[in-house]
Parts: sequence; structure tokens; C-alpha cells
Amino acid sequence: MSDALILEGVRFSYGDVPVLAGIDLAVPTGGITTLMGPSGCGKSTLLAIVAGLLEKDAGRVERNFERAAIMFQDPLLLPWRTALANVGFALKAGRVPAAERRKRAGEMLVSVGLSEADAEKYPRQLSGGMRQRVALARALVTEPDFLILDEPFSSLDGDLARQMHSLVRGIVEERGVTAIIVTHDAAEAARISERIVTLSPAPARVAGAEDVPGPSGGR
Amino acid sequence: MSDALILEGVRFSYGDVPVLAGIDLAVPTGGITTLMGPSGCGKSTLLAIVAGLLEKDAGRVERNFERAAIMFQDPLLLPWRTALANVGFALKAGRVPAAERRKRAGEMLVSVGLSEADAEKYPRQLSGGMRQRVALARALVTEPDFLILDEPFSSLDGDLARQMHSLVRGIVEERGVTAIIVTHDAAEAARISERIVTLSPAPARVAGAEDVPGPSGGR
Amino acid sequence: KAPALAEPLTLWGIPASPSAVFARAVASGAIEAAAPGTKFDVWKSTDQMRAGIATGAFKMFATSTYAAANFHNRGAGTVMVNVVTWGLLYVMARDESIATIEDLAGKHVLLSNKNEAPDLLFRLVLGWAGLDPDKDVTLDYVGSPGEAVPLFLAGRGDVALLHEPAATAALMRAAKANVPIRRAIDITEAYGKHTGRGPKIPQVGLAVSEDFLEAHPEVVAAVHAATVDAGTWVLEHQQEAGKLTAKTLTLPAPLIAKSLPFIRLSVASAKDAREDIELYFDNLMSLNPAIVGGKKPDDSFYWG
Amino acid sequence: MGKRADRRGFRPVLFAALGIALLLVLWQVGHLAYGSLVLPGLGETAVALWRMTFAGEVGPALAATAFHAAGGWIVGALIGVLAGTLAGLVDDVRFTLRPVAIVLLGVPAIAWIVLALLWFPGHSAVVFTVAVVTAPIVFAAAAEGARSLDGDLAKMARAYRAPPVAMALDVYAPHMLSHLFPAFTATLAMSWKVSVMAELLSGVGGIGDGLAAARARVDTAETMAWVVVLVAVLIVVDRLLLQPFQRRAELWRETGGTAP
Amino acid sequence: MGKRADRRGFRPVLFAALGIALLLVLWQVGHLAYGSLVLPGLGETAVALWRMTFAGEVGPALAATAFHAAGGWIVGALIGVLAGTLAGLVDDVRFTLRPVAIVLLGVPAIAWIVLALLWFPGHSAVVFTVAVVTAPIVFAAAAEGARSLDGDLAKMARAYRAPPVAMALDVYAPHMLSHLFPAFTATLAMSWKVSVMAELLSGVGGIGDGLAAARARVDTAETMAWVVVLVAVLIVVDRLLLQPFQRRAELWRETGGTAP
Ligand SMILES: Nc1ncnc2c1ncn2[C@@H]1O[C@H](COP(=O)(O)OP(=O)(O)OP(=O)(O)O)[C@@H](O)[C@H]1O
Ligand SMILES: Nc1ncnc2c1ncn2[C@@H]1O[C@H](COP(=O)(O)OP(=O)(O)OP(=O)(O)O)[C@@H](O)[C@H]1O
Ligand SMILES: [Mg+2]
Ligand SMILES: [Mg+2]
Repeated sequence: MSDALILEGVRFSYGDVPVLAGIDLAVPTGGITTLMGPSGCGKSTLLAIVAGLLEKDAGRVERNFERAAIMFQDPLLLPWRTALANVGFALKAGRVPAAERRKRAGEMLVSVGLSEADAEKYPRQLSGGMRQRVALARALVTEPDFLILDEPFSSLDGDLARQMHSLVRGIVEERGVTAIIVTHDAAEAARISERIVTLSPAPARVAGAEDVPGPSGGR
Repeated sequence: MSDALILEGVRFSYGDVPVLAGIDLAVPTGGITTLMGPSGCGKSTLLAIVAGLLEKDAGRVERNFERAAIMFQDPLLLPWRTALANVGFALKAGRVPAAERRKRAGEMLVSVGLSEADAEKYPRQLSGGMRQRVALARALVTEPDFLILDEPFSSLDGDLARQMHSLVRGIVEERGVTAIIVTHDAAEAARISERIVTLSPAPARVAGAEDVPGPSGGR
Repeated sequence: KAPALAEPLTLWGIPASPSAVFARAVASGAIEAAAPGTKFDVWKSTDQMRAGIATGAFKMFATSTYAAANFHNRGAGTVMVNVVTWGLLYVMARDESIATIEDLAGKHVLLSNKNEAPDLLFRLVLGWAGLDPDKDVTLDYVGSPGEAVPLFLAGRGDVALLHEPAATAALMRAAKANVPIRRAIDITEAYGKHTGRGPKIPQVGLAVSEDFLEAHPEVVAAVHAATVDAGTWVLEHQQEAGKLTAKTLTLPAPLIAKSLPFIRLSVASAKDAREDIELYFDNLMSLNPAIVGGKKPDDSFYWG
Repeated sequence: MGKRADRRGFRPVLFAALGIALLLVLWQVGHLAYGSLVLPGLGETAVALWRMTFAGEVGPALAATAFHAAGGWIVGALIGVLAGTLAGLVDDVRFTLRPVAIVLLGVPAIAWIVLALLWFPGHSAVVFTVAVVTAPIVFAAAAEGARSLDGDLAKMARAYRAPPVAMALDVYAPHMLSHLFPAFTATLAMSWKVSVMAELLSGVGGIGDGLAAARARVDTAETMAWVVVLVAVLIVVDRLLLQPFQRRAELWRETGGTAP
Repeated sequence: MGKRADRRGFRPVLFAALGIALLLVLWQVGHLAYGSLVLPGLGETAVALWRMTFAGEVGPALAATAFHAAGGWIVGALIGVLAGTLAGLVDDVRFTLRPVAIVLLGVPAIAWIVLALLWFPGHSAVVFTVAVVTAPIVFAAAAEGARSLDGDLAKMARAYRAPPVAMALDVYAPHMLSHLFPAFTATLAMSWKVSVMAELLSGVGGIGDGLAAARARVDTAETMAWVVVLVAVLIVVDRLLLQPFQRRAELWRETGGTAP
């Protein structure tokens, strides 16, 4: 099995403050890799580099995927667009016609558990967990082959979190998507992912990478 | 033991959409009550009513405390102020002199695990978990007798979350503070609180309220 | 025979009562033979005139003599054809006691257009009467008669220096509002007394662009001749002249008509008026040489 | 619901009327204090307005000035928005254009009206003058709007490879409108004043001519009548064009506005 | 670090110089195309400026105009900020003041300069005129700034019972400055133009007088020299006063600006 993502000696600093002190990581194609590590160690920064939003200072990044979608730690919804329009926004890159955009966005919102009434709400009218799910829907709707999710389930109650786990796992398994997910919940990591990568405190290195026995069996 | 907070038949709706359909709740003075419930059921709304930020449509709210401090679900930091100044901002109501403000804010930031360098950073230079801790520090620094925390530990890694649990428990026990904390993590709730109140899906009612056996023993 | 005009000529008047002469000159049809289709219009601001001169769109236009000299000296090719009006500047007063320049001592004078000819003329006659313009009177400048008149009528200042038709407009408005004001001093009289040449200040006339003059001397001659006749006609038919000019000038006909006796209408070719013009320039230059462009214009400035 | 309906319909009109009434009262007080020569009364002004309207003076002048003001405003606002957005996004462009904007704003019209008349004879000189006043004010607002956009939202949009149109319409425009609207309101109101002044200087007709004529014959009632015409048009344009547009653009801020 | 230093020091000046050079080139081209009567050359203007400076004409006129412009601007900006903030926070106040602002913006100065001259004789008439132009533009920006403040931040501040001063300084001001700065820049630049025009109308001295005198004798070189003085002062004021202030106020946006 080839690797969807290879990082070699990736370094990064904000100004003079080093955050990533040489990250070596290979993410195999297909399946879920979870990323853990103490708060402020550089997980979000690493994801931004993987997504190409930040330029590494040194090292090598090899991306063997076509279409990545990222869900940020903050929902980052457009405050002046409804939930539906926010999800549809992600489809604008693909020049999807407007009607089709609405349809697919609406379906995806249903998948993450939002009602039709909620779909017409503006972000400030949504609860924290609902905003998080809109952001998740926005990432999923683009049908990416590489998913980058930064703490996607942190504001969801247990039941809903489990529903979202199976949604994501379902997509990963059906379409052979590779996903890299940041979480602070060890149980969650064990339940959904094939592999857990742990970062050390900043300046971060990979402190450990272990395969989860019977990955999707835990669900 | 008297109750710090009593809600009777509290109702609230956003426009025509009912969110709280008659909440009856009594929070005893001292100790921690956790509030759980599905995403979007109205927990944050309830807290806003308790804090006096939203006006109930009907029902009775009795507040037997002097000084409440609230930590919102979003950190809501002032983007143009450093972490230190954001924490110090909470002290401006008490007409605390500037030097004293800086001192107390700095100490509280240390308690939530932020370094002196981090204290001088603007919110956008902080990681998600760090912002959450600044918001927590801002709530704690005012030395309230009633603490309202909306998902205060959701973006923190396990170790840090446990540190913050003991910080909050310490304050609650030492100063006899009453706290009401929203969380989605049942284990966390069991570990830190004396009582768990569960809300039903919106329009929300109290679905259950159970005492945790040996509350602080779990730590 | 000279070539026909490429396009019909426009005779540009100044925005004041003397334009009645040009309106009549065009309306009389006397120019038709030489320049068929000639129209009469009025420029609104000196900027418009300057732009017209720069582009050559203004071929024949009324302007003050010193401005024409200034343009001439700056190489804009401006030639003075004639002088139409010979003094239209007055001191208006509320007070019966003011009759001569000397009476202005210690008074508060409201006046407009600082540094322009009216201002300079007033300073001249004050000086000749032994008054220091900066010490013996208080000069209160505003931008234009548009501000000076209402302020004066509202009680600001002891006297106001106004030229026609603002002076007449002020009188008419004052009559309506029952404010007693009167034409107290004729500046032109004072000027004439000092120069010894009579009450004659060659203030406004018709100018022509050099290029146009070269190409169509006969048109210029015809226009001048028509202006001379029009001058006489206007003095004899003041009411009609007022009506004729009212629309273009956007002033009421009665106002124009009432103002006409006070502008010393008399058309003389620039060459005939040269002595008076040069004397006028000498006087202006004694206060501010730059007003005519630093020197008196040469012979080519005077047509006739 | 009831409260929101109030906000849209009846209340704004009521309070706008209050503002206008306030001005009218001040005006009448001024008239009583200073007399007709300085400030004519409401009555005489109304009479003058009536007469002018029936004499057919108002219509054509209004049309001419409206054309000058609207034309200049549209041109100026367009240039201002484009240049300003660019300046907000690219620092160096901002550094370069800032002195240019200051020059355009700081140099009085009389200093270049002749040039304007040469370049654009007749009406276009007035249009140009209005555009020159409008553009730099809109430019400054647009530049700050583009600059102050939440960097994270832009980052998000880039991550989703939003095409330029989507970037402009979904990400930048809604944020920038909040900066642009005040500039639009201000310049729209100013455009009429500026075009009146430019009409006076360039002699191309419009309300400026009427105003100058009224002043020349010291007819203060007629002068005020022209001012009333001007202001009435401005308030109507603001109310019927700008405000509804602004309300629609800012809907997202208000909906469900029962929040504290 | 290096990049940030560039942003602050050298680069802005370089590109501002580029903008100014561009204007100068355009000017000279205009001169060559139209001749001195319309637009004097750089050389003649420099000579005229030199002469005027040494004749001691520039200094006092500049001082007078600076006093008018600065005085009027400060008064107008203050009123605009206060009234605008109030209008942004209270809907009904906004509805009431909006037509007032439009009237102030839309009525040409010649329509009320007589009144201004009666109320405020001498210099204060000019100061008043500048304030009247400044206030409504700042008002509009301030109103929108106060209106568009993140409601959640205000809610947070209220929850912490922030005293009014803290509310103003920590919550509202930093957000509003982003709306106010463009309005400040624009009105500051305009204030000089307006005060020159008002000086022309009211004859109280200052650059307006000089400009009028130069125009009266069709001395285009001297006219341009006055304009150059005006613009130079504006650019220097903007650079030394407004820009550093703005940079400090917006520091939080940029710090650590290596982010994408
Ligand atoms: N400003 C608002 N206007 C309209 N509806 C709102 C507004 N704020 C919240 N709501 C609605 O009220 C309901 C409850 O929201 P609330 O934020 O209280 O939920 P919550 O229990 O805190 O959820 P979460 O666990 O996701 O944070 C949601 O359905 C939401 O859409
Ligand atoms: N724009 C920035 N400028 C300067 N420093 C930054 C910036 N963004 C992040 N940092 C710093 O980089 C470090 C890593 O931040 P990052 O957001 O990657 O952490 P994280 O691992 O995602 O933490 P968390 O679990 O709390 O989200 C932190 O110390 C933070 O202060
Ligand atoms: Mg993070
Ligand atoms: Mg919530």
C-alpha cells in the first residue's frame, strides 16, 4: 500500500518561535490516522502545512492525493451566509451548478443531523455543536480523497459524536478516502482510527505512532 | 443547605422557535453541577439566562449569589488585546488598579498552563486550546462565587484537562464556589461534579438529575 | 474675400448688465452679413473663460480690460476690440452722512473679490483721499457680491462696495424689505476727479483671439460696429434691453434695466480708448503690477 | 416578529420625519431671528418653490444635476471600490495610491476645473469633478474594508479553492459593504453639492445655474427653494435606493435579533 | 522580522514616492500638452513657490489655513464620532440623525455661508464650515462601526460588567477605528480644501486668499504653487500623524503576520 502523505524533517516556526522541530510521518492511503498531542504543540499548524496553507521552513512534503478538504478547529463559517450556503460554498470550486449545489449541501446537512429549518439559519443562530457540524458537512460535501479534520467532534454529545464517527468511517471505507484527524479523546481515537500518531510538546516531533488493533472493530 | 440558583418553569424561544420548554432546576450552593444534553438542545441558552444575558419568556429565576462569572462556548477574546489584557479585562469591573490587574491576570494564566511568552500573544497567535484556557482564566480571575462554564475543557488534551479539573475543583472547594458546567464527556462529568443534570432535545426540559456517588473521589 | 466661418460665432458676454449691449448687437442682426448665425451667450466663471481661451473655443468675448491685458501679456493672443462700460462701482450706505470718500474714515466697509479690480480701485481712491486702506477704514472682505449683499442688508458693515448689477439688486431688495440704503458714492467720479480726465474707467470691453482676428478681420469690424450701435440703442431702450438680456443672464429684466443707467455705457474702440486704458493700467499697477501680467500691453493689444 | 416589522417599516420613517421636523424648526427659528434677507421663512420658500415648479424651471435643472451627480458618483464609486480593494489586498498598491487619493481629496476644484473643462468639455467636466471627489473617499473605505477582512475566513476560502467570483461575492463583499455603505451614503449626498458647485464654475446648467441666478438677484427664498429641492431628492434617493440595499446586505446581522 | 521591518519603514516611503512621482509626471505631461495658461510646468511652479516662500507669503497663510482646517476637523470629527456611535447603538437615533447628516452633506456651502458669517464672524466661520463637512462623513462611518460590532463581544463585556470606559476603549474603539480611519483620512484631506474654499468665500485670510489673488492675476504658476503647498502639508500630516497612529491601532492584526 502506498502512502498518501509523506513528511520528512518538516520544520516550521512563527517568527523566531519554532513550533515544528522536524516532523517525520507517513500516512498510508485509505483509513484514518489520528493525531494527538498536548494543547499548543503544533497539531493545527501541521495540518495547515499538509493542506498547503502554510509554507514549511524546511523538509519535504509529498502529497499523493488529488483533492484535500480541511475542517478547521474553529468552524470558520461565513457569518453572512446560511448553513446551506456555507456548505454549498465548498462546491463552488468544482463549478457545480447552483441547484445541484443546494441539493448536495442539503443532503450533507441532513447526514450531520441538521434539520431543514437549521439549514436556513445563519451561523450566529446555530449552537456551537451545530456550527461544528456545518463545518464538517462543508469538508465532506466536496467528496475529497484526503480529509483533514481538526478536532471535528469536540463539541458534540456522545450519541451524536458516535453517529459522526460512523459517518466519517463510512465515507473513508466506501470511497477509499484517507483521513487525518486531530482529537484529544483517546477512546475516540482508538475507536475510529487505524493508527494514532502522538506529537511531543512544542517544538513538536513525532513522539509515537502505533497501530490500533482491529480499527473499525471498536465501533 | 440553601440553593444558589433556582429555576422554575423557565421558558424561552428565539422568535417563534421554542428552545426551553419549562426548565425546573435547583442548584445547591457549593460544589459542581454538570449540565449535559444533545447538541442544540439549549444548554448555552439556559446558561445565558442564568447569567442574565437573555431574558426568559416565562418562569422564575432566583439567584442567590453575588458575583457570577461566565465562560462562553466560544472563547470570545478581544482580538486586539493580548492574552494578559484579555484576562485583566474581567477585573476592570472591580476597579482593580492596573498593576494589580496585570499581576493577578498573569498568575491566573500560569495556573491554566500558559507561559509568560504566551501571555503577551494576541488571540490569533494562540492555539485553540490556549484560547480556551485564556477564556477560563478570565472567568476564574474575578473570584466569583458562582461559575458558569460552557464546555470549558473540550479542546484540551487529557493531561491538561485533568489539571484544569483539579484547578476548578480546588477553587470550588477552597472558596465554596458554586459551579455549573456544560460538558459532553460523561466520564468528565462523573469525575468532577456532585450532580449531573441532563436536558432533553429541544424544546428542552430537564430529563434527569442524578447525584454522583463520591463526587470528588473520582479524581 | 476672407474665408467663411467654419462654425457660427458665439459672442460671449460677461455675467453682468453690460452684456445687454452684446445681446442687442446679436439680436439686431447687424452681424448676420459678416458672420451668419452668430449667437449670444454668457460665461459663468473666469475658469470657463480661461478654458475657452486655452482651447480657442472663445473667439470673441467680453472681459475686463485688465484681464485681457493679462492674457495678452501671457501670450494667449488676446486683443482688445473695444471698451463698453466706463465705471460701475459704487459705495452703498445706510447712513445719510456719507457722501464723499473722506466720510468713510473710521467706517466698516463690506466688499468682495479681494485683489481684483474693484478692490484695487477702491484702495486707490481711498489713498488719493488721504485715507490708509489698512488703518483708517476696516475692510471686511467676502468672496462675492452674493455674500456681500445679504450681509450688508442684514446689518453687517457701515457701507458696502458693490458694482453693477449687484448694487441695483441690493437697492431693489432693500426697498422690498424696507431697509433704507442708498447709492452714496460713485467711485468713478472720485477716480475721474483725481485723474482729471472725467469719470471714465475703461473697465469692460470686447476681446478677440489673435487667430480669429487674423482670419476674419471683417467679422471683428462688423461686430464692433454692431456693438457701437447697440450701445446707443440700449441706452434709449432700457426696458427692452432688459428683456432681451434677462434669459441669458438669468436676471430679471427690470433689474437689468434699472442697472443700465449706472454702468456708463459708451462703446469706443480700444485704440480710441487707449489713453484711458493705459492710465487705468498705470493706476492698477501702482498697487499690483501682476494684475495686468507685469507690464502694460504693447501696441498689438489695441484694435481699431 | 412584531418588533422586527417595526424596525423595517414604520419606525425608521417616523424617526426620519422627526429629524426632518427638527431641521425645519431650526430653520424657522433662524428665519425669525435673522429675517428673510438672511434666511427666508418656510412659507415664502414654499411659495417660491411652487412658482418655480410651475414655471418649469425645476424639472430640467433637476434632471441635469441628477445626471451629473449620478454619473459622477457611479464612475467614482466604481473606481474607488476597484482601486481600494486592490490597495487593501496589496500593501504596495496602497502605499502608492494613498498620496494620489490625498491629492485628489485635498486639491480644491477651482485648481483644476479649467483642466477638467479642457479634457471633458461641457457636462462631462461636472461628471468628472464629482467622480474625483467620490473616488478617493470610497477608495479609503474599500481599502480598509479589504484590509480588515478576517484573515482566517480568507484562508478558509483559499483552502476550498474558491474561484475569484465566489471569493469576491461570498467572502469579501459582505464584509466590505459594511465599510462601503457609509462612504456610499456620504459621497452620494456630497455628489449633489459638488455637482452644483462644478456647474457654477463650468457654466453647464443645472441647479447650480438656478442657485447662482437666485443669489445674484438676492432672492433668498428662491435660493432656499433650490436647496430644498436638492435635499428632498437626496433624502428620497437615500431612503429608496441606498437604505433598502443596505438592509438587505445586512440581513444576516439582524435576523433573530432577540439576542441581548 | 526583516519583512515586517520593511513594511514599517522603507517600503511605504518608497511606494508613496512612486505615487507622487507618478502625479508629477502626469502634471508635467499636462503642462507640455496644454501650456502654462492651463497648467504651468514643474519648473515655473518651483520658482514661484521659491519666490513666495522668500517673500514670506507662505508661512502666515499656511498657519491660518492649518488653524482653520485643524480646528474644524477636530470639532467635526469629535461630534461625528460621538453622534455616530450613539446612532450606531440606538436605532432610533440613527433614523433621526441620518437625514440631518444628509442635509449637512448635501447643501452647498454657498447656501449657508452667509448664515455662518453672521453666527461666527471671521475665522470661526471657516472652522464651522470645515466641521460641517467633516462631521457627517465621520458620523456615517462611526454609526456603521458601532453597528457592526460583534454582538458577542459586547455581550461578553456586559457579562463581565465592564465599566463604560473599558467598554469604549477595549471593546468598541479598536473595532470602530477600522471604520473611522478611512473617514479620518478622507476628511482630514478634505478639510484643507474646504477651508481654502471657505476662506475664499469669507475672505478671512489663509491659503484661500493667496489662491484667490493668484487667480485674479491669472498667475497659474503661483496658483499651482499654493496647491503644492497644500498637498505637501497634507501628505506630511497623513504620514507623520495619521499613519503611525493607524499602524499602532492595527498592530494586533499584523503581529506575527507570517500566517497565510
Ligand atoms: N441567536 C439565535 N437565534 C435563533 N436561534 C438560535 C440562536 N441561538 C441559538 N439558537 C437555536 O437555539 C437552539 C439551542 O441553542 P444552544 O446554543 O442553546 O444549544 P446548546 O445546547 O448549547 O448546543 P451545543 O451543545 O451544540 O452548544 C439551537 O437549535 C439553535 O439553533
Ligand atoms: N499566527 C501565529 N503566530 C504566532 N504563533 C502562533 C500562531 N499560530 C499558532 N502559534 C503558536 O504555535 C503553537 C502551536 O499552535 P497550534 O495551533 O498548531 O497548536 P495545536 O497543537 O493545534 O493546539 P490545540 O490543541 O490547543 O489546538 C502555539 O504555541 C501557538 O501559540
Ligand atoms: Mg489546534
Ligand atoms: Mg452550546
